[in-house]
Amino acid sequence: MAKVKTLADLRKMKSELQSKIQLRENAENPESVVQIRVGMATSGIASGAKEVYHYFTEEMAKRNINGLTTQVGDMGYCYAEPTVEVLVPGKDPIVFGYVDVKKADQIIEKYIKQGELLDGIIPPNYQNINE
Amino acid sequence: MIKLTIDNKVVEVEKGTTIFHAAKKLNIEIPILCYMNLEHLDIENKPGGCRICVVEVEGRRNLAPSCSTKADDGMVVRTNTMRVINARRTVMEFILSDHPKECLTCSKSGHCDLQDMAQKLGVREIPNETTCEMSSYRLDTSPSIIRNLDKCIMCRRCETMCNEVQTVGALSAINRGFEAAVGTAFEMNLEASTCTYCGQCVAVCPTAALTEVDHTPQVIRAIADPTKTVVVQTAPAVRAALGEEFGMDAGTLVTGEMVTALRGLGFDHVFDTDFAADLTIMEEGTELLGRLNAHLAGDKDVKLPILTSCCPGWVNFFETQFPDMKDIPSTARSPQQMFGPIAKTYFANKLGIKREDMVVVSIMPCLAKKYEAQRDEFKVDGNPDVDFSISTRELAHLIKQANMDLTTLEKSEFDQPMGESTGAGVIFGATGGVIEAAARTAYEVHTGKTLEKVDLKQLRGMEGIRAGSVDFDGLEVKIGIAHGLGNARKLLNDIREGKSHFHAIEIMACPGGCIGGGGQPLHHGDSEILQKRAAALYREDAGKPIRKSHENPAIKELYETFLGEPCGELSHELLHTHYFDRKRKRDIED
Amino acid sequence: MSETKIKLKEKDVAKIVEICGFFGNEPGELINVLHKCQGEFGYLPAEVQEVVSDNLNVALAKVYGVVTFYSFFTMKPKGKHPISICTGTACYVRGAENVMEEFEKELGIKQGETTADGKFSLSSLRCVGACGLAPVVLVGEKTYGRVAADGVKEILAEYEA
Amino acid sequence: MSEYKMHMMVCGGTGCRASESDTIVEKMKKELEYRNLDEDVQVVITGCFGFCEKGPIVKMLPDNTFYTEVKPDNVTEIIDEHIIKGRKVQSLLYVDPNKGQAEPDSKHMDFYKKQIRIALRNCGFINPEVVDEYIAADGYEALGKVLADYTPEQTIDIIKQSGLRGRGGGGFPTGLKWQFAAQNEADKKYVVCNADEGDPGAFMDRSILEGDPHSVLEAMAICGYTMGSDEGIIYIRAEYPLAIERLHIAIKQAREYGLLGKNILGTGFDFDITLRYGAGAFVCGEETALIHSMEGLRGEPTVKPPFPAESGYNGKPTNVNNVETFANIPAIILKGAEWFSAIGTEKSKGTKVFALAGKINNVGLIEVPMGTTLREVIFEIGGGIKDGKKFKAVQTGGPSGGCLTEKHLDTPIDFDNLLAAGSMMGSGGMIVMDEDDCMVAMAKFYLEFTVEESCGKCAPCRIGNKRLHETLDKITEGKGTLHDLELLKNMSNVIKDTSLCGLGQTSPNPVLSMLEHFYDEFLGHVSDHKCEAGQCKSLLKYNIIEEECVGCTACARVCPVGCISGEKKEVHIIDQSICIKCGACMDKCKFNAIELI
Repeated sequence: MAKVKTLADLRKMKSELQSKIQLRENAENPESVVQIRVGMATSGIASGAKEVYHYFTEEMAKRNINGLTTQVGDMGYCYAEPTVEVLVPGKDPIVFGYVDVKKADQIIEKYIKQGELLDGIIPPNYQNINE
Repeated sequence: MIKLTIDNKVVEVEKGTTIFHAAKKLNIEIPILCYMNLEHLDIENKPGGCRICVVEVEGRRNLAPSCSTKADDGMVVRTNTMRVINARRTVMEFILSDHPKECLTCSKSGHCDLQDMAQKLGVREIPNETTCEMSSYRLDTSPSIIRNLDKCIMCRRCETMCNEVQTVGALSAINRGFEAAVGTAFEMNLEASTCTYCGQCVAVCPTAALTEVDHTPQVIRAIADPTKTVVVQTAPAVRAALGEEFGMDAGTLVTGEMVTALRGLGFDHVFDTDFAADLTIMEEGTELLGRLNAHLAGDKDVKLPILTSCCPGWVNFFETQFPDMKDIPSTARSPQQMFGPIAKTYFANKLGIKREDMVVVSIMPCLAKKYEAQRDEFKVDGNPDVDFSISTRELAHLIKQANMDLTTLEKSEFDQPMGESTGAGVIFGATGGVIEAAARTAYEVHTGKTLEKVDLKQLRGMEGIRAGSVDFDGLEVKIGIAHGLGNARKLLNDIREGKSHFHAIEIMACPGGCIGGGGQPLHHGDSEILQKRAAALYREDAGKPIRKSHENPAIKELYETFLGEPCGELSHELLHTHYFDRKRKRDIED
Repeated sequence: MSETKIKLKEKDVAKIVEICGFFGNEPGELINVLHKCQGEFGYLPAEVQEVVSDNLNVALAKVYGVVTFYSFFTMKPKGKHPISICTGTACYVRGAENVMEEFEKELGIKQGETTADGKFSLSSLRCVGACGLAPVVLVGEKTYGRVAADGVKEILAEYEA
Repeated sequence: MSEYKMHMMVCGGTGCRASESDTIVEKMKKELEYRNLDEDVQVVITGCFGFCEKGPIVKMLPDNTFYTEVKPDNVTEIIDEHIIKGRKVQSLLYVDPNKGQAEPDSKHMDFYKKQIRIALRNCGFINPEVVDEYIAADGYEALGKVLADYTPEQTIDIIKQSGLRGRGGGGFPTGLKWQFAAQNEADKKYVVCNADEGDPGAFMDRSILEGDPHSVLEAMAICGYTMGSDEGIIYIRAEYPLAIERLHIAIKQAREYGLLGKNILGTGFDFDITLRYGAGAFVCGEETALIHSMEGLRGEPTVKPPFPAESGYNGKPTNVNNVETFANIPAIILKGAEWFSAIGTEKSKGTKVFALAGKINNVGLIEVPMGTTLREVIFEIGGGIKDGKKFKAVQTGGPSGGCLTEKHLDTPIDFDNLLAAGSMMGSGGMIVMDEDDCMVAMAKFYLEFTVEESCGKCAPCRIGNKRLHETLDKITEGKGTLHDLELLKNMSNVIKDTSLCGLGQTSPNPVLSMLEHFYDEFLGHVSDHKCEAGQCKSLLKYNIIEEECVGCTACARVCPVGCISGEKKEVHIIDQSICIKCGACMDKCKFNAIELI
C-alpha cells in the first residue's frame, strides 16, 4: 500500500473511495436523495419490473444523479404495473404506472432532472407505501 | 511555604508536606497504622491502605488519608469530627473482624500497634463478630521467623523492607481482595524461599504476623538442668540497645547490668561475643592480608576484593542469590560460630567436661543467627556448636520474667577467659566496625609498625554505601562498606561486572549494622536511635584499655596454648567454613 | 497451597526463555510474558513462573503476586473441555446462578475445579458481552446462548463421547 | 469499476458471531457466486448493530430491510426472495412485540428511531477490517485537519468547548484532562486508551473496537498531538479476542498508509500505538491501577495526587481516556464543538451509549442524546419489559451505581441527574429488573462482584465489602435483624468515605440506593422473613393447600427428609422445621395442592 503523504492525498483518496459506500450513506439518509422505489411483487416482475429496476440503478449512476433505487413489495396498483414511486427531496412522492425502459428514461430526464410532470401519474390514493 | 488550618489552628509548612506531618507540627497526633517512615533509608511506606489516618478536608467529597495527602495552601482540615471518628472506628472494626482475637496469649501483646490503635480508637465490640469469615492461612515456622498471616493487616511494611530495602524478594503481596496478604511465592515455607532471615520484616511488623522463633523456654530448661554447664555469649550490639526495653534512653550502655542479669538468670559462665570478634579479626585479617599480598604479587587465582563473612543474613543472601560468587567472601565464621567451637573444645577442656554437657547460648541482635546456629556444618555429631540463639528482645523477656529490672542492677564484669575483649571487638556491632577492627590489626601485622591513630573515622557513618582507604605505609588499601542488602547487591553487581576497585568490603545485612538488627528493640524507623546505639559502641571502644584484637591477652593465650597460628590447621577446622549454592534448583526432565 | 509438581522439559524452558527474550527480558513486560506462557502451556505452574522470574529478574514472590492477582491467570490445568459460565449481571438476572448450580451438580465439582478424569473444568467468567443471549455458557470456543438449567445435561452429552 | 447494487450487512460482533454469523457470511458469498450475483451484491461484515437480542442481524441495503435471528439455513431464501425476486422474507422481519406487526425496515423500528449515533456512527456501517471504508466515511480527516489547521491548544479548546465528558464513569471534562497532560513538560508522554471494560453487563467499548477500531486510533493520535506524545497504548481485556484481532488489523493498515508511525501526513508528527493486555481485574479500570498493570505489576491503585497527567506510566505524564470517549473525538473535530454541544443537556453534552440488558425486550446497545428519559430508553427503544411483567427498577452504573425506580422514569438521563438520584452514569450498563427480582438479592449480587474484584489494598474495601456481603447474605437467609439494616448503612457510608479508589468509594452504592428505594422490601426480609419477589429460597415456605390435597401420599413418599406427614386420603402437613425446600413435593403433586408462600 502506498503511504498517504498529505491531507490533500487523504482527501483525494476519500473522494475516490466514497462511491464504495455511497449506497450506504444514501440508505442511511434516504430523504436527502432521489429515491426510486420499484414495485417488485410477483405480478410486477412478470410485467417487467426487474428490467426497469436494473435500468434505474444503472442509469442513475451513469447520469451522475445521487439516487437510491430500491425494490418494494406490491404497491396495490396491479392494473398499472410495473409501478415506480419517485421521491424527490422537498417534493411529494409521485407514482408512475406502466413504466418501461423508455418511460424510465423520461422519468429521469424530465421529472427528476428538470422537474417537469409526465403522463401516467397515478393519483395519490395512499399515504405511503410502507404504512 | 504554605499555610493551612488544622482543627482551627493555623500552621505554616513547606510545600510538599503531608497533612500528617503538618498536624504533627501543631502537636496533633493523627493516628497512623500502616505508615512507616524510614528517614535514614529515605524510604517511606505509605500504601494508604489502612485508612486509619483519614481526616476531613473541606471541599473534598471523601475523607483523605493524612499520611499521603499533601497539604495545600489555604486547606482546612479537621482531624476529630464525628464523621472522622466514626469512620476510623468502623474501619478499625473491619480490620479487627478479620484478626484473631487472641491478644491474651499473643507474643506481640503489649507491643502491638494494632492493639494500641484499637484501644486508642475505643473499639469495644465488633458487629456480627461470630459470623464474620476470617482469612485463614497456614502457620509457617522457619528456624528464625514465624509467619502467621491470619494476623497480617496488609500494611505492606515487611514487603517494603524485603524488596525495596533488602532486595531479597522473599515476600510480596499475594492473592486479591479479602484473600490478599503478604506472603511468599506459592505460599512456600520461608525456608524454601530466598529469605535471608535478616529479620527486618519482623522488626517492622505492627502485629504478630511476623515474629521470631522463641527459644527462651529451651534456655530456661537448660539452665535448670543440673547436668549441663550453660555458657552464654553476648553480641556487641546487644549492650547498646537492651536498656531501651527497660525504658532507658537509646544509646545507654548497659554492659555491666546485662552481665549481672545474665548471672541472675543462672548462666554458669557469662562471656562476651566480643572475644570471638577479636578472634574473627585474627582469622579474617590474616586471610585478608594473605589474599592481598598474593594478589599484589601477581597471583591471578587470588581474587579481590575479599568480603567479610561475619553476618549470617549476608551469607544467606549470597548463597541464595549470588552463588556464583561464593568463593569471594572470607571463609572465617561469624563471631557467634567461632565462639561456639572454642567454648566446646578449648573451654570445655579447661573445665574438664564433655561437649555434650555444655550448652552454649548466644544473645544476638539478630534473627539470622538462629538459623546459622542450626546449620549442619556447625555441628559435631549432631551437637551444635551454639545450642540456642536468642534475640535482644527475648533476653529482655527473660530478665523481666525473672523479676529483675535492668535499671536497678549493679554492674559486673564478664567471666574469664572468654569475656576478655578489645575495643575492636566492640565496634563489630556498627556498620564499618568490622572492617575498622580488621584494618587496625592488618595494618600492624603488615607494616610491623604501631597504628597511632586508632580511630579510623573515614570508615564510620550511616550512609548505605561508603568508601574509604587506609594507608598501609605506602600501600593504599581501598575499603568498601555496605549495610542493608540492597546496597550489598549494588556492590556485588559491580564486582560481577568487574567494576569494583576495592581490596576489601564489609557487608552487613541490616541497615546500620547489628545495632539495627532484626532482633533488636523496635526502633520504628527512628534513625536517631540507630545513631545513638552506634555512638555508644564507639564510646565503649574509646574507653577500652586495649583496642586492637591481636593485643587481646586471652586471644594470645588461645593461640599459644591451643590454636597455634591464625589460619592454621586447627583454625581451619574450628573457625572457618565453606559456602553452598542455595539457589532454588530447577527440576528439569531430560 | 497444594502444588502439582511437574517437571519441565528442556525445550519448555527454552520456550519460556525465548518468550522472555522476545519481550526484551524487561521486568515491565511480566504480564505480557505470562499471557504468552499461559497460551503456551495452558496454565502457569510454579516451574514456569520460576523460569520467568529468573529471566525477567523479577522476584519469584512478585511473579506469584501478579499471577494470583489477575483472574485470567491460573495455576491449575484446565479440563479438556473448559466450561465457563458468564456471571455478568445480564446473565445473572436471567438465571446464570441456576445454570452454574446445575453444572456443579452434574459434574460433581465446584467452580474452579476440574473433574477427576480431566475432561471438564468449571469456571465463571465476567461479562462476555453477548448479553442478548443471556445466560451464556462457553464450552471451549463454542458459545451456548439462552441456557436453562434443564439444558445442561444436553450440553454435556455433546462432549461425553 | 462496477459498483454493487446491494449491500448485505452482516453483524460480526461477538454476540452475533456466537450465533454463527460468520457461517452466514461464508454461505452468502458462496450462494451469490453460484448465482452470478457476486458482482452485484456485496456482503459486508460489520460491527455491532446494537440489536443483540435478536442476533444474528442481517441488514439489506439500500432498502434497510432488517432481518433478525438469521440462521445459515435462511441464506438461500434471502437471496432468492429478497435479492432475486424483490420480496422481503416476512418470517425474518422483526416483529415489534408491542405493536404485533412486522417492521419492513430499520427506519421504522422504535429501537432505532430515537437513537443518534456518534460514537457508534460506523458500527454496522463499515467493514471494520477495511481501512478504505473508514477513510471513505471521513476517516482520518479529523486527524489531518487538526495537524494541518489547528495548534494543540486550539484542538484542546475545541474539545473543551464541546463539553465532552469522560465516558468511562467519572464524567471528568475531557478537554481539561488533555490540557493537564499537555501542560506537564516531559521528554516522554503517553496516551492510554482504557479498553479494560469490566462492568458486568456493559459491552459498548468492545463493540466500538470491533466495529470501528480506526476511530479510536485516530482519536488517540489527535490526543497525542495535543499533549506532545508520540506513543499510544491500548490496554485491552485479554477476553476480547475479536476486538484485539480487529485492532491489530487496523493498526497494521494505518501504519501501511502512514496514518500511524513517523511523519504522519507529512506534518512531522510521529505517533504509534501498541496493545497491552489486561488479565482480568475490574479494578484496572481505575487509571492508577491500570497504569501499574501496564508496568507489569499488581493492578493496585495508588493515592491521587499525583495524577497520571503528572506522573503516570513509567513515571511520565499520561492521559487515560476510555474507548467511547475517544470514539467521539473525530466527529467533534469534523463537525465542530457547537454541533456536539447542541446535543444533550446543559452540563452533559452529546450522546451516551448504553448497554440494555436484563428483563427487557430489546437487549442491546443503543446510543441516545444525553437527556433522554429512562422511559424512552426502556419502553420505547427497549421495547418494554419482557413477558409483560411489571417494571421494578433499573440499575445504572453497574456495581458502582444505584438503582432507579418508577419515580425516576421521566428523569432526563445525564451525569448530574443520575448522581442526584443516588446512582451514576458509569460506563453505561443498564440492567432492567422486574417484579420477580428481589432487591436484597440484587444488592448481594453486586457486592459479590465487588468482593471478588476488590484488589485488597485498603482495609474498608477489602474487609468492609466482605462484611456488607455477609450481612446481605444473612438477610436473604432470613437471619437478618433490624440492627443489620442500620449496620448496612453505616458500613456503606464509611466504605464510601474512606476507600482508596473509585472501586471502594462506589461499591456500596447499590446497597445504599436499594435501601433507600426499597426499604420496605429489606424490612420484609428482616421482620416478616418474607421475600416478596420470591427469589430468596431460604425465605420460601412450601405449603399444602388443605382444600386441594386429596391425601394421595405421593409428596410424603418423595420427600427426601421425610418432613411430610398425613394419613392416606387425609390432608398432609409439611413440618417447616425439617423442610429443606428442595421442591420435590411440589413437582410430584398432581393436584397443584402445594404452593410456595
